Amino acid sequence: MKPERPYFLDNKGNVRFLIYIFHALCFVLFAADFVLHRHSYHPLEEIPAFYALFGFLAFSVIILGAAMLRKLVMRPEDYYEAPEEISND
Amino acid sequence: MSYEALVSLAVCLPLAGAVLVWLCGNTPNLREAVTLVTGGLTFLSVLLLLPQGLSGMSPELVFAAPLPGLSLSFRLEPLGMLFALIASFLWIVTSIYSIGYMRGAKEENQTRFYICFALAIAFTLGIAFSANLLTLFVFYELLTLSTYPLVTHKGNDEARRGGRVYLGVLLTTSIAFFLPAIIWTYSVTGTLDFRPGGIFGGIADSFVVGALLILFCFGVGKAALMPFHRWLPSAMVAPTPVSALLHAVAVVKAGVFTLLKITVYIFGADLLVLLEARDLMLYIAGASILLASIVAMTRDNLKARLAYSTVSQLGYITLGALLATPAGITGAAMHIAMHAFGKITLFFCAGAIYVATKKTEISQMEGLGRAMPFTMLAFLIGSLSIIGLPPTGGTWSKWYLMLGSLEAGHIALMGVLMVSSLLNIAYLLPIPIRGFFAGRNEGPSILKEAPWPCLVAMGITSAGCFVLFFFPQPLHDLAASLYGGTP
Amino acid sequence: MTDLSLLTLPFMPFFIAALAVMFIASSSVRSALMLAVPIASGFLLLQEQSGVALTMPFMGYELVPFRTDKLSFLFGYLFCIASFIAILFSLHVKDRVQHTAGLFYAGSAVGAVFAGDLLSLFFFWEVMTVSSVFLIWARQTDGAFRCGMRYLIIQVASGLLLLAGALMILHSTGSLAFNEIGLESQAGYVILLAFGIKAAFPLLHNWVIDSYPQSTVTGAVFLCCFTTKVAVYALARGYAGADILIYIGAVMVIFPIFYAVIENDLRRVLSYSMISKVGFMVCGIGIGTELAINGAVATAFNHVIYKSLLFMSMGSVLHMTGRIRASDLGGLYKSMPLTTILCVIGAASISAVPLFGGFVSKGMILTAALDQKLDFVWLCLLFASAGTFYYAGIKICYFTFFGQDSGLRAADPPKHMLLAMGLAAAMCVFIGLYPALLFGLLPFEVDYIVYDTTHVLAQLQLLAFVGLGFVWLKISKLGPPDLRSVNLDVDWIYRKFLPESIRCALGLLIADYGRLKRFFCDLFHQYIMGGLIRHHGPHGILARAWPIGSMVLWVAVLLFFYLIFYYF
Amino acid sequence: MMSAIFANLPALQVILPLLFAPICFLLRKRGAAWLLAFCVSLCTFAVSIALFMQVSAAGPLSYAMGGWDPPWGIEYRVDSFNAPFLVLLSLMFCVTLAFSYKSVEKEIVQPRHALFYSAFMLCVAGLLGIVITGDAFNVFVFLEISSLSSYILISFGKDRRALTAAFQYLIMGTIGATFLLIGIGFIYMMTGTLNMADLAVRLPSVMDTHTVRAAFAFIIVGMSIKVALFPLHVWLPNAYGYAPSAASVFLAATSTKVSLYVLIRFTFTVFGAGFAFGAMPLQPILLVLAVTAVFVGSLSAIFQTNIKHVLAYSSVAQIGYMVIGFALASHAGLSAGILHMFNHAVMKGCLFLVAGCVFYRFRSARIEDFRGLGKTMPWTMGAFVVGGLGLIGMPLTAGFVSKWYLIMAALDHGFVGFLIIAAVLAGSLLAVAYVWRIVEVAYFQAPDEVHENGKEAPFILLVPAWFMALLTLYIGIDPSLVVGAAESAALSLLGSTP
Repeated sequence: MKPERPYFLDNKGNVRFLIYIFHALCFVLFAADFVLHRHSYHPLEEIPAFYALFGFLAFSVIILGAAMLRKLVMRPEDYYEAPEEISND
Repeated sequence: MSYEALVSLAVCLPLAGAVLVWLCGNTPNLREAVTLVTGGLTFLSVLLLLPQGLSGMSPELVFAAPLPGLSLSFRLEPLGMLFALIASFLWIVTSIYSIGYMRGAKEENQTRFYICFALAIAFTLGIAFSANLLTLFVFYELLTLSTYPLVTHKGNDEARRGGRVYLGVLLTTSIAFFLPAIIWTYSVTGTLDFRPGGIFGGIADSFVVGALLILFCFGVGKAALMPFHRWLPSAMVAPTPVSALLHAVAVVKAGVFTLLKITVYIFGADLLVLLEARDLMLYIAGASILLASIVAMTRDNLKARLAYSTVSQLGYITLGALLATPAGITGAAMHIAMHAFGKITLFFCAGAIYVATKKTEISQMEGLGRAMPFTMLAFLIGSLSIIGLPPTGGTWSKWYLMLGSLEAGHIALMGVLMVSSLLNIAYLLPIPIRGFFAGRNEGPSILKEAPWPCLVAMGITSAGCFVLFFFPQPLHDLAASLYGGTP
Repeated sequence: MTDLSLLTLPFMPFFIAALAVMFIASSSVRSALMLAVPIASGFLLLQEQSGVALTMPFMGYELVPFRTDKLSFLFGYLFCIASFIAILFSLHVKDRVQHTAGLFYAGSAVGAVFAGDLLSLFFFWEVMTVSSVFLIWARQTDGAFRCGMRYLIIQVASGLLLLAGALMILHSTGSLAFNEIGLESQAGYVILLAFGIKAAFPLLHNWVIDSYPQSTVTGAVFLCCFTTKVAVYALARGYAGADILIYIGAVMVIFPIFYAVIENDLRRVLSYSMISKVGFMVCGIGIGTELAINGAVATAFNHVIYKSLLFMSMGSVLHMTGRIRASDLGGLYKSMPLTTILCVIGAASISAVPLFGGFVSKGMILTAALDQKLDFVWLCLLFASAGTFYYAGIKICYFTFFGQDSGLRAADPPKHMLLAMGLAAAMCVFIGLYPALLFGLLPFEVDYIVYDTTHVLAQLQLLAFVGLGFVWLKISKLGPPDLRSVNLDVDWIYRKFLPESIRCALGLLIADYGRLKRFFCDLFHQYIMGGLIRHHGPHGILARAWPIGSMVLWVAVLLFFYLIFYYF
Repeated sequence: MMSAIFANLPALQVILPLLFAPICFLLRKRGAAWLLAFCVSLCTFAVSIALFMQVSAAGPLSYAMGGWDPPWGIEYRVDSFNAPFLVLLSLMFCVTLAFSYKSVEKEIVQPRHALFYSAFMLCVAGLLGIVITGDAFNVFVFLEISSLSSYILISFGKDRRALTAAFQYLIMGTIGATFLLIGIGFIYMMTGTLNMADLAVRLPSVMDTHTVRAAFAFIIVGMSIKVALFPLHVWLPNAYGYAPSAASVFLAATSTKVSLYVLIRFTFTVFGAGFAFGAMPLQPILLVLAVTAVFVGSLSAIFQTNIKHVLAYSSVAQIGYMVIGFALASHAGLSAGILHMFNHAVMKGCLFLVAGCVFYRFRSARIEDFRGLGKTMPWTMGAFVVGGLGLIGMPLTAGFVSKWYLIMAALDHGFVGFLIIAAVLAGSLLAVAYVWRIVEVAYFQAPDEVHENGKEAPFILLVPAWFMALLTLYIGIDPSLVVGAAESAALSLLGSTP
């Protein structure tokens, strides 16, 4: 059988390139806060790059929280009843 | 035709039918034609009586005086009309069904079956039209006796055992509780007539009336109030048309109808609400509703499950009768009709399944919907009506019963009704749903429905469930005129 | 249109078609009919004016089966659009039960939002329940059957609570009109509970998680559109400004996030996401200002579009590959490019990326919360926004279409499915680009600028840094793996705890019951019956008929006693 | 001529059967004997009807036997209490004779047929005499006539145990009669008169003497034996069980009732209710015994294997009902008791006739013989079901009417009344058990080889059975005649006491 043609993301270089672009974008957005004016309704919002920081913080909390939750609630798949093979329709 | 003649005609037609059936016993086609024609005529005469029945208490029609001062007499009133209409209409439908069933299942002694059936209907109509407790009691007992041969139709040991419990419970309750209650009532009040507003009218002290209420509630064994419900599952040894008409409609409804009549016309709502005994009985009815539902869940035999479901549903009507508020009584009266159509459909389906496949256990019915789609669809509709989900008639009676418990200040009973609906789902719906959707890998089965008369009958009653949802007005008016509500 | 009649009400085309579909064997005629239904219904809606009502006497009550205002119009249009998309998506299905159920379901949802009294609302509420459950059962597996039973019982419980509440209102006020209900009376709480079940309030939410992933591919699309949105509508009408909703909403937006993160079944992830999103709406309704209500309603509108888009794309994946667990999927962008793009659009919309639909509505609720000085709530909502992007935006797309290649090479789904998804995607983009159209439909005048620097910049920062976190996590390979598992939720109570305890109790009871029964049987047979037979049986002392001596003895005894009595 | 007959009706009532009994014996031929007896029975019946009409039209009727005026001569006295009993007795006389033609042919050896008929007529004459006479000693005389002839009747039974049963009955009956005689002797000693009406006048002055009290005790106990009141009922099941069917039909329907009649007559007319129930604790004793009788009789009936025994034990229970009504001593109670005496006679007559039909076919009446009778003998079983429903007390049967009145009467008696009601209802339920046990066997069990070829009983046997069954139903539907008679009887009894 003929090997598949490699797809865009199969190339590690492409992936690395995308990650660089993304980091650059993040930096630009972070920096923009110091250039552009945001009007704020709430004292917290006046912290520089508040939303960026909040976003990162929220992500960390979610990951940690989820890890802890998983310890608490995860059960084997046949906990209630034996799983059935999912099929269409 | 005069009203007196019509009343007598309505009761005598099925009796005459029984005799004719007996005479035509050797030619099945003629025999069944006689049954159908008699059924049609009976329904017609009941229908002709309707205007008279709606106009309130009609004149009394005395035809015998078995005890000095007490007569056997008929009198039309809305509740009786309601009951008579249902019973006589469903008799036609059941007759159609019986033709398919009895021939399909190759039952023996079919002539006896049709005779007893006609007799039972005559006595049911007698109950419906009775003008006093004595008449009612007489027909009540006659109904018990005339249905005994039907219950034991198969004639084997199981039928005998079932019949023994049937007769034992019904006779025990009626002799041990119902009769003394009637006599006691008579000795206290000097009358047994059904009168709007009751007959006690401040004569008796609340202890006596309370005791009487308890005696009546348990004495009317046909209402199957727990713990006197055992006869109903036992009666399931009967052929299915019997279970359908008699044990889902005529006999059990005769019981709750009696209770309703007693609460409305003997005690009177005004007196009833003052009784502590009523609260006790209300909670017994509530417990009966829930317990019977739970027991129903544990039954794998389809007819047994339906029987327990009937016990539970009868509790609804008893509950409504005892609530004695306008909505409660309306709900109880409407539920007589709603449950009749729903449950008869379910029994028809159970019988159709038996005739077509000889299956009686629920666990054998998985995937049956593909072979018997029409039957299973009818079963689904009947179930929805019993549960009380729109768009089926059961919704309205549940509506009024819940409103009634609210009016009476018994929120807990409203909760009971709600929980019961959920339990109904749990024990009824799995049957059609697994019938349709389970075991899809077994491939399409061949269509194998019951004989066509069975299907016609099922079609009529399940359509009735819908019709009663969209056009409940006449039924409601009939029920509401019981307590003098909107005519 | 001035003269209203039952037949021209917008839900009627659905009901009529639903009945007709059962009997139409030709699939093309059926498809045409079904597609025409939402259009016809929308057309009927367009003919109506705001503020009209149809009254109808029924069993002594004055019913209002049809009553219009801006709120109901918005939902009416929304449901027409949603049902059109869902029908289009499901055209390939042969099973007529699903079509009938879907049409009844959509039709009663349309009916429910125009119901002017509680009895009519109850009717549509229950018809929705009964019809929707068939979309689950149609899966025809044992699991789906049991799940459908659970779903039905919970939904009917909601209907019964609504019924009870309606009766309580009827009893105390004598009217059944469905307007502002409030929490002044017991009835208010009962009905809130009824709405709360449908709206998936915390602890009452489990049916969503349980049932949506169990339903058929197309059924899930129907399900995600209607039930919770009708509940949101009902809450908006009955409980606008009820403070308790703010806090319920706040909890609702937060807790599903954690579950969504650890969940493996992607349709279940979407279900958790749905609860979180409905939480936004509930919160907005609780805040109750014009802006908040507008925000809530607009969110509902958008949510139906993008959530159906996401369910459709996940459905397509399931349909084409037969798998839906994140751990089984990956790399599908290679063979399903169109689905990938459409899914990404949906993900962008749900994550409120600027220029997509979700962005338009989300800010309104956040702003309203700030306006009302609900700082904590605002933080919760913000946190949820961040979370949404992670589990809905990133997780869904990444694990399905990118990520570790699973080796699956399924093609894009059939055309009508793509068309339906495309339609939804187009609407997401359209609303994002041209929000004024949506704003025109909202119940209140809109005084909110979508695209200003603050909103856009803030949102972009938030999204970017959540993404950054994810990228770092992937690079460091610390991220939580997707594992095949079942995660305990509230359903543990009724699926495990209660059955087990009942079984336990019953086990004890049955053991004792057997012993008791035996005891009583023995008692009855040996002592009572035995005694009776011993004494009364043919040879029993009381039936012994032969000995003359004893008889004479009795005579003597009796005479003796009589004499004794009579002498003294 | 006619007027002479009418003037002497009371005498004719007794003398007709008494006179023709020996003639019947002399006839020897079976058919002729039967025909004669039947004619006599019809005449007797006509006389009793005439008497009844006369009494209800013109009040009590006194007839001086032989022209000797009371209180010296023997007085026949017909009032509204005993007139219906006369009708009942002569009615049963007719019905039994109609039945006996075929039945006796089968059950009694040929040469004794004429003897049977004459003994039967003697027995009837004795019972009629007991009822009609107004003289205390005459009661004893007729009691002996009827008892002696009934011993003979019983001993005709083909089963060898019939002899033992007859002997047993003889002993017990003699003790009872002797006690009655002792009682009558005592009161004669104290008052010097034997005429009942006269006694009623004279007794109150000597009421407090031990002699009168002892007399009362002896009469009560003596008649309790004949009534078969628990625990003195032991003779009854065998006597009814082994007698020829025709004899058991008649005895079951009438003999205990007549004894109870005597008991009531002495209690109310001679001693007076005030003495019997006021000075003496008769009520509690009788109630306890009667209630016990209801339970013991019904329970024993359930476990019997021979239908005749079932019916006999059922009679013991039913006698309990009658005694309850009697012991209540109120107008309502007394009329309920008397009413049940009639009704029970009709129902039990019907059931024994059915047992006779079955006996005719299978030469025994064990429960096994009823297997499959629902199919092979539908008419016989139909009559049985009707009679059985009557015993249970189903509405539209005679039993329902008596139960209704009994409960109504008991309701006036407070707590004791409730206990009585409970007993009555429990008795009904037990009746369901013993009746339905037989019905089930008849309709559900397949007949074995012997019974498979069973045919319907001969028409001539069915007619009396169905006559009684229809009478049961008739009384159930329109009881006004019987109830009226019972009520006026009770009134006359209570009204005659000061």
